[in-house]
Amino acid sequence: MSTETVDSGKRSVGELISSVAQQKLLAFAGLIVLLVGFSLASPNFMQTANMIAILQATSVNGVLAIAATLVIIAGGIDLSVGTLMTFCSVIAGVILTYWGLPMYIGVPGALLAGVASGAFTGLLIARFRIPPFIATLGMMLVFKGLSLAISGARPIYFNDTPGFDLISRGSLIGYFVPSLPIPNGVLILFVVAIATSYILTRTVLGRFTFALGSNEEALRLSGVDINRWKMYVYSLAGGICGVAGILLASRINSAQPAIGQGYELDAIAAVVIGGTSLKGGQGTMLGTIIGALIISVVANGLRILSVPQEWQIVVTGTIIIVAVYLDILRRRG
Amino acid sequence: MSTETVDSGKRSVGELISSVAQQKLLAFAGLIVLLVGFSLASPNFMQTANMIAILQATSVNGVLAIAATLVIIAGGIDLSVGTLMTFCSVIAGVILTYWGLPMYIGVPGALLAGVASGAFTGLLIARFRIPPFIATLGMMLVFKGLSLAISGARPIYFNDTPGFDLISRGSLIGYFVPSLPIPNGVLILFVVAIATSYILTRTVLGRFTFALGSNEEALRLSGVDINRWKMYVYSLAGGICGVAGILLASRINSAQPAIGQGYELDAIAAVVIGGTSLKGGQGTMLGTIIGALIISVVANGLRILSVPQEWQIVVTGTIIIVAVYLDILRRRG
Amino acid sequence: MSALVSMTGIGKQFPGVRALHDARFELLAGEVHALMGENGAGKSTLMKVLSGVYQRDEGTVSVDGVAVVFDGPRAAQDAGIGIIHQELSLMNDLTVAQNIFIGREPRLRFGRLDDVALNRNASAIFESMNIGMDPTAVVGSLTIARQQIVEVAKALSYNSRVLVMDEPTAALNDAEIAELFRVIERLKNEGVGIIYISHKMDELKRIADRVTVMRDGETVGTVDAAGTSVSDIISMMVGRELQEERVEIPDLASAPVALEVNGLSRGRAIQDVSFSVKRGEILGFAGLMGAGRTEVARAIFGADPLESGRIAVDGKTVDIKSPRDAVALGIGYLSEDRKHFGIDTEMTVRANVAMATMSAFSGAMGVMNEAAMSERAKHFIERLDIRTPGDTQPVRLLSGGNQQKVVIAKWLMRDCNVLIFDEPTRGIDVGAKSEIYKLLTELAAQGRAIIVISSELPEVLRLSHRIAVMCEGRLTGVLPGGMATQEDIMALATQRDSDGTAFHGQETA
Amino acid sequence: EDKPYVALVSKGFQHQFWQAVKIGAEQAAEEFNVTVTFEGPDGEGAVDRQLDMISAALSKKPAAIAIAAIDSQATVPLLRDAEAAGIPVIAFDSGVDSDIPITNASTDNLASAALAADKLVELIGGAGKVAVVSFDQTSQTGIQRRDGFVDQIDSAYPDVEIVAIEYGGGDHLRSAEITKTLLLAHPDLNGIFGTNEGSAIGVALGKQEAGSDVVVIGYDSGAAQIAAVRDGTIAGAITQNPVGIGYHSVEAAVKTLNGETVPAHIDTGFYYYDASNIDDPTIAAVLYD
Ligand SMILES: Nc1ncnc2c1ncn2[C@@H]1O[C@H](COP(=O)(O)OP(=O)(O)OP(=O)(O)O)[C@@H](O)[C@H]1O
Ligand SMILES: Nc1ncnc2c1ncn2[C@@H]1O[C@H](COP(=O)(O)OP(=O)(O)OP(=O)(O)O)[C@@H](O)[C@H]1O
Ligand SMILES: [Mg+2]
Ligand SMILES: [Mg+2]
Repeated sequence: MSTETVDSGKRSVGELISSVAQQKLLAFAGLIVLLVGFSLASPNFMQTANMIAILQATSVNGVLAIAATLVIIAGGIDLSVGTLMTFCSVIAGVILTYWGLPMYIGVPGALLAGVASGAFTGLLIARFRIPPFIATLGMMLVFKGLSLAISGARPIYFNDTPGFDLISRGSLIGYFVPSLPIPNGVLILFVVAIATSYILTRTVLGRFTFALGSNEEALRLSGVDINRWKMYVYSLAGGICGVAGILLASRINSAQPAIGQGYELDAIAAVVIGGTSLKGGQGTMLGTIIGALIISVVANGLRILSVPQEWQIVVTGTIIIVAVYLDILRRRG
Repeated sequence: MSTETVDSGKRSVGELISSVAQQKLLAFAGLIVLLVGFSLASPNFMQTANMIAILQATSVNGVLAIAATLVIIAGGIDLSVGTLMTFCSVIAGVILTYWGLPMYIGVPGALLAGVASGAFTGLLIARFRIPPFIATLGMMLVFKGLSLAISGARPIYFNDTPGFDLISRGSLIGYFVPSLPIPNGVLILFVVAIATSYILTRTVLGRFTFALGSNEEALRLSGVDINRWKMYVYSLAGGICGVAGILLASRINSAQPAIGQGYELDAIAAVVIGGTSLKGGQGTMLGTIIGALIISVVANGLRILSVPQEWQIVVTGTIIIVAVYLDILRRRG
Repeated sequence: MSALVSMTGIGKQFPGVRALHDARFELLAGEVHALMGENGAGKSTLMKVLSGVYQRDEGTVSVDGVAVVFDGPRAAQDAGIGIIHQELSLMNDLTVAQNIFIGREPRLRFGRLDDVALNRNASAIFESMNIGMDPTAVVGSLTIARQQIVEVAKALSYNSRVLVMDEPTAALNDAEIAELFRVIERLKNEGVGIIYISHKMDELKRIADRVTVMRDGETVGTVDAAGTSVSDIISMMVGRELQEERVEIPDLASAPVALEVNGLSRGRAIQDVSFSVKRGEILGFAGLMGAGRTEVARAIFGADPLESGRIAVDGKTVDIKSPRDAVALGIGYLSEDRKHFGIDTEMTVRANVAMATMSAFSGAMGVMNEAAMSERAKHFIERLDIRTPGDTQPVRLLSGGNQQKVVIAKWLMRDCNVLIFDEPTRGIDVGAKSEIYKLLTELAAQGRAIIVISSELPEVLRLSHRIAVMCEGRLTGVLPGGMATQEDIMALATQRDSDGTAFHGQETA
Repeated sequence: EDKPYVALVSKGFQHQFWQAVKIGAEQAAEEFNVTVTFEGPDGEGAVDRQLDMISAALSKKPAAIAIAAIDSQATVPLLRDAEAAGIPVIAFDSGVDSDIPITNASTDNLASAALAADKLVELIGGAGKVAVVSFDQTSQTGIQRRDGFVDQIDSAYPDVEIVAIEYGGGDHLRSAEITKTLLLAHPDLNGIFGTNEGSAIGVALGKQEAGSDVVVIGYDSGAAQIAAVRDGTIAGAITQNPVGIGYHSVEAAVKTLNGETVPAHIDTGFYYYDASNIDDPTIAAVLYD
């Protein structure tokens, strides 16, 4: 078990990243192995366009996985990330399309909906002591039903909000470096990852997130108001689901009320592949991003190789297990 | 924390059941409240036919939840119960329909496939130290892909195996008590529940199941071969998924390779609503059955009341949370 | 007679720590061999090597003159070596009897359990220990002391030829210790070799035949217990002489009352407890196990709810609903159960030490000042002589005693006006203990009010300006410090309710 | 190899319907000597997952791409990418809001569901209560099948009341449970429309288990549904021509690659079948099992 993020002294961000990278070398190496393997197997794999496609395919799941990571480090679990994402995108749809309000209200509004929803879930868990699995399972269904009810069970299109699709599909990087048209969605993923990583390693909220996950009672007996901090963690996670909702809605230029369920499993898988233990108390954002990338690379690579779809499923399952096993070997050795 | 099943001395089964029932009174009372509430709300609810429909709707999920309970008490989690169930039903289809072998080979064959698959998952967890979440997530995909590949991605019908559908749909009870045509599937659910409950409270395997979930390291330091016992637990759970596979296949008289995913969430929800903690080390089969019934009753009752489907989802989520909260209040008070 | 166990040249390396280096140890049949040393000297590690929990890097272990390699705890058990680990390793959801016989349950046919025989066998062990314990009680519901007794019973149940006891008495009171020693005596006469680790020096003289002292992972030497004075052993351990000190009672006549408790009650656990402690005063709390001292402390601290009672801090009545309220009012509480309530084993020494003081190290937007935190943590590491490669070492890798020091540091850093220390020196070596006594006295001299709950009477007598004694949830008396004797305390500690509720409790005195 | 490669990205792949489309595509591939791949997201409705599949398919530089879009708008930017890369696009099963696709090979879902309404009303004698068990609430196909049915009842049959519309996700078991509850909640229910294969089989199973004689109209085919139609559990069903959809999509792609023109819309047709005409050659040709 490594807890490298916890014991970070005052080091430069560069040092921090390099030390974390060292610790995660094999998970990272697993990713590299996959990339090299697929490149050798098909010339179509290693093209800029395909790499960008992989990154873009990672963006929504990656952001959700970041939300899930926070909650898992704090010793919880969040099954509602997927449908909360959908709920937030529907809220954006209602504000922007149904009410016709401008983007600078719609986007913060959707994020706020995420924070408020997360806070409510946190309240159930902290104040009413509902186990996180049950609280978030229940809220998963509540968000799902509300999304359908609010939207009238039909997609809400953002055709009246020009520029909304640019949030995810535009490319700020491509504007400056035309040969590298990395979509903004990917940029946002990395910004969210770095910001939450900073929060985790450098702020009191981060410290208490780890402490909640490893020994909540000891934290309480240190005079810390654990209920309050738990609610902060779930609120932050909710806000990040809001970001995912905006990203998704912007990418498909619509709020699709029926999707979202099932996304939580991919998100949690990314977290665990990234080396974060479901027991809580440990984990890194870099690991989560690598985990999310592994999932996307496998899915993309197998498609590029035209593996029949049923075998794609089998191989994906196998690779998830093997990737984690490699990581276990590394930590042991 | 109540650990009533663990500390059972030598008591009669009747005493055991009554003492457990007492402890679970409020979870049970929650079920009663739901039953009474729905009966008052609609005259169509409390009919024999509807009660039997609810029981039958519980049978497959109930059996899966029993498998999940074992694994959860042992401190693990099993996401693969749903697709393993499907895999077993496909195996039954291959043996009975593709190979044309008789039922006394096909049914044990499917159960054996379940046990072997469970043992393999157990091996990954015990021997290779893959975290249960990852191992069973991976195996969930592997079983799913294999089911599709083996069946040729098409349903396998049991039309050539007369009597196969009677396993689940026939009614032994109805044969003797014509006014109570309870399908065999329900009977099998209760037989499996009683058998596993016996194993949990009365055998070495049961004792170690609780010990594994309670403090695996202490068990190891006591000189117990924890890997072996973990594998037994997952094998037993796998076999029970096989039973669910047979039940499902017999009820729909076909092996449907594409279903199964998603069932694990309902199963785990039943376990947790039934008062079993995801931390491991405690839990009861009676609780799980009550949990599974609560889920079925809510689904059935809301449909009987013709609640619009999006609101059904919202209400289901809410009821799950409230049911567990009531149970928490009871334990505290 | 050849040695039952002989270990030579044992070396064991952990990342960044050389825990053992050329350690030696020899055990004869029918002897009690004490293993002594400062916190982190390597005692537990050496015993884990012997019992198959760790694999040694170098050296040989032989049993009955035959070299052996144990690949796991089972192999060591099969060779007749049983161990009581320093850190409790019980299954909290299982019952007492189930824990004791885990893996060796009496069985009927087809893998069925015979729980009647199981509970009977467990009862028999407790009877032989002369201790009352319900074999069907769930272990998680027991106090640490009761759990420790379960561990002892479990080790006895193996009928081992070699029995390792790693600080078995750390959580026990005098009565239970006496019973344990009686059991040890009996085993010794049956030819069992016992390795006994403890930081309580008085126990040495009572049971040890020989003493081996370790320092920094090496064996310093083995001496005869009868022919060696305690101070000699201490100087072997710490490399210097320690002088005995007595408590000095300051004049607190004009000192203001810091904490006043009136009519504190909750069920049977706390019954109408009233006391006060002044600034500058050290109030000791003595009592038998289960007397309710911990309950009182937790109630004051807001960790558990209370039914009635008034608490005043600095003369003002306060309403403490949670530990957060208590800490905000300047009350600190060091729990007796460090593993569950004291430290966060996954976190670093620095993070643990700063856990109760985070607001002091966070700036705008909650960003932490790691440099300041590190500096303060290092100060306490030095002050308390915490043996750790650095302030970023995860606490779980520290020895038991050093973990305890980390919890002490956490509350020292918080700088509370009222400090409640529950069994503060549990598992701490003699040298460090006297350091901590000095520190507590200093804190009091600075004007803080200190409450020390301790089951070690010498500790209570050495520290307390006044001594409160509890029995069965009631405060049975307050004795003046300095002149009270162990007998005075025991008289109050066993003074049961006059209306004859004595039969409720198992007679342990 | 130098065979032209046509990538098909559908809305799903596990359902028998999509497997039949796949078979049609493979038949055409054989006939026109091209390579095809066929894939679709696991759960229908996963719009963004489908986008990832289309991206990956484009990375393989196909000669042509055929898409059954889950959402009529979301795929448009990727279609532009395809256009820019000179890859012709064929739409099948459901259309997109764009003029990039050269043609659209699909069934008229509204009209086919209206036919289902006509047949059901006829079978229940022109008046009574009916219910719909659908597979999905939000997808284009799900909405059209439901609305086609509902609109037809509302406009043409004032004596028929729709008492419930439920969604079972196309899962047999869930659809069966829903049906049993419907039959208990509305003991006087006359007819049920199951809007796709899984729903129809589930409705039939629920009817059987409840021992009801409610009239069931299904949709699509598959061995179980065909058997149920033969034995009367399902009175009749609408079938599309999924094999034809797959076949015509690939055929259109090949024709485009060869410079031939294809019509802007290929109506692949639908039929009503029941025990009486199930063995007619025209019907038998479009059923799959
Ligand atoms: N698993 C481990 N990883 C790293 N260091 C360890 C580990 N276990 C023990 N150590 C270190 O080895 C040294 C010896 O520890 P050990 O537990 O044997 O001490 P001890 O003599 O039993 O002390 P105490 O009296 O405090 O229990 C300590 O410095 C400790 O921090
Ligand atoms: N024999 C026992 N079995 C189980 N629980 C006990 C027993 N004795 C005491 N307790 C529990 O411990 C509570 C009081 O213990 P507490 O820890 O407060 O006492 P203490 O004086 O601090 O003694 P200790 O030295 O054990 O810490 C009792 O109210 C009871 O709940
Ligand atoms: Mg030790
Ligand atoms: Mg105490």
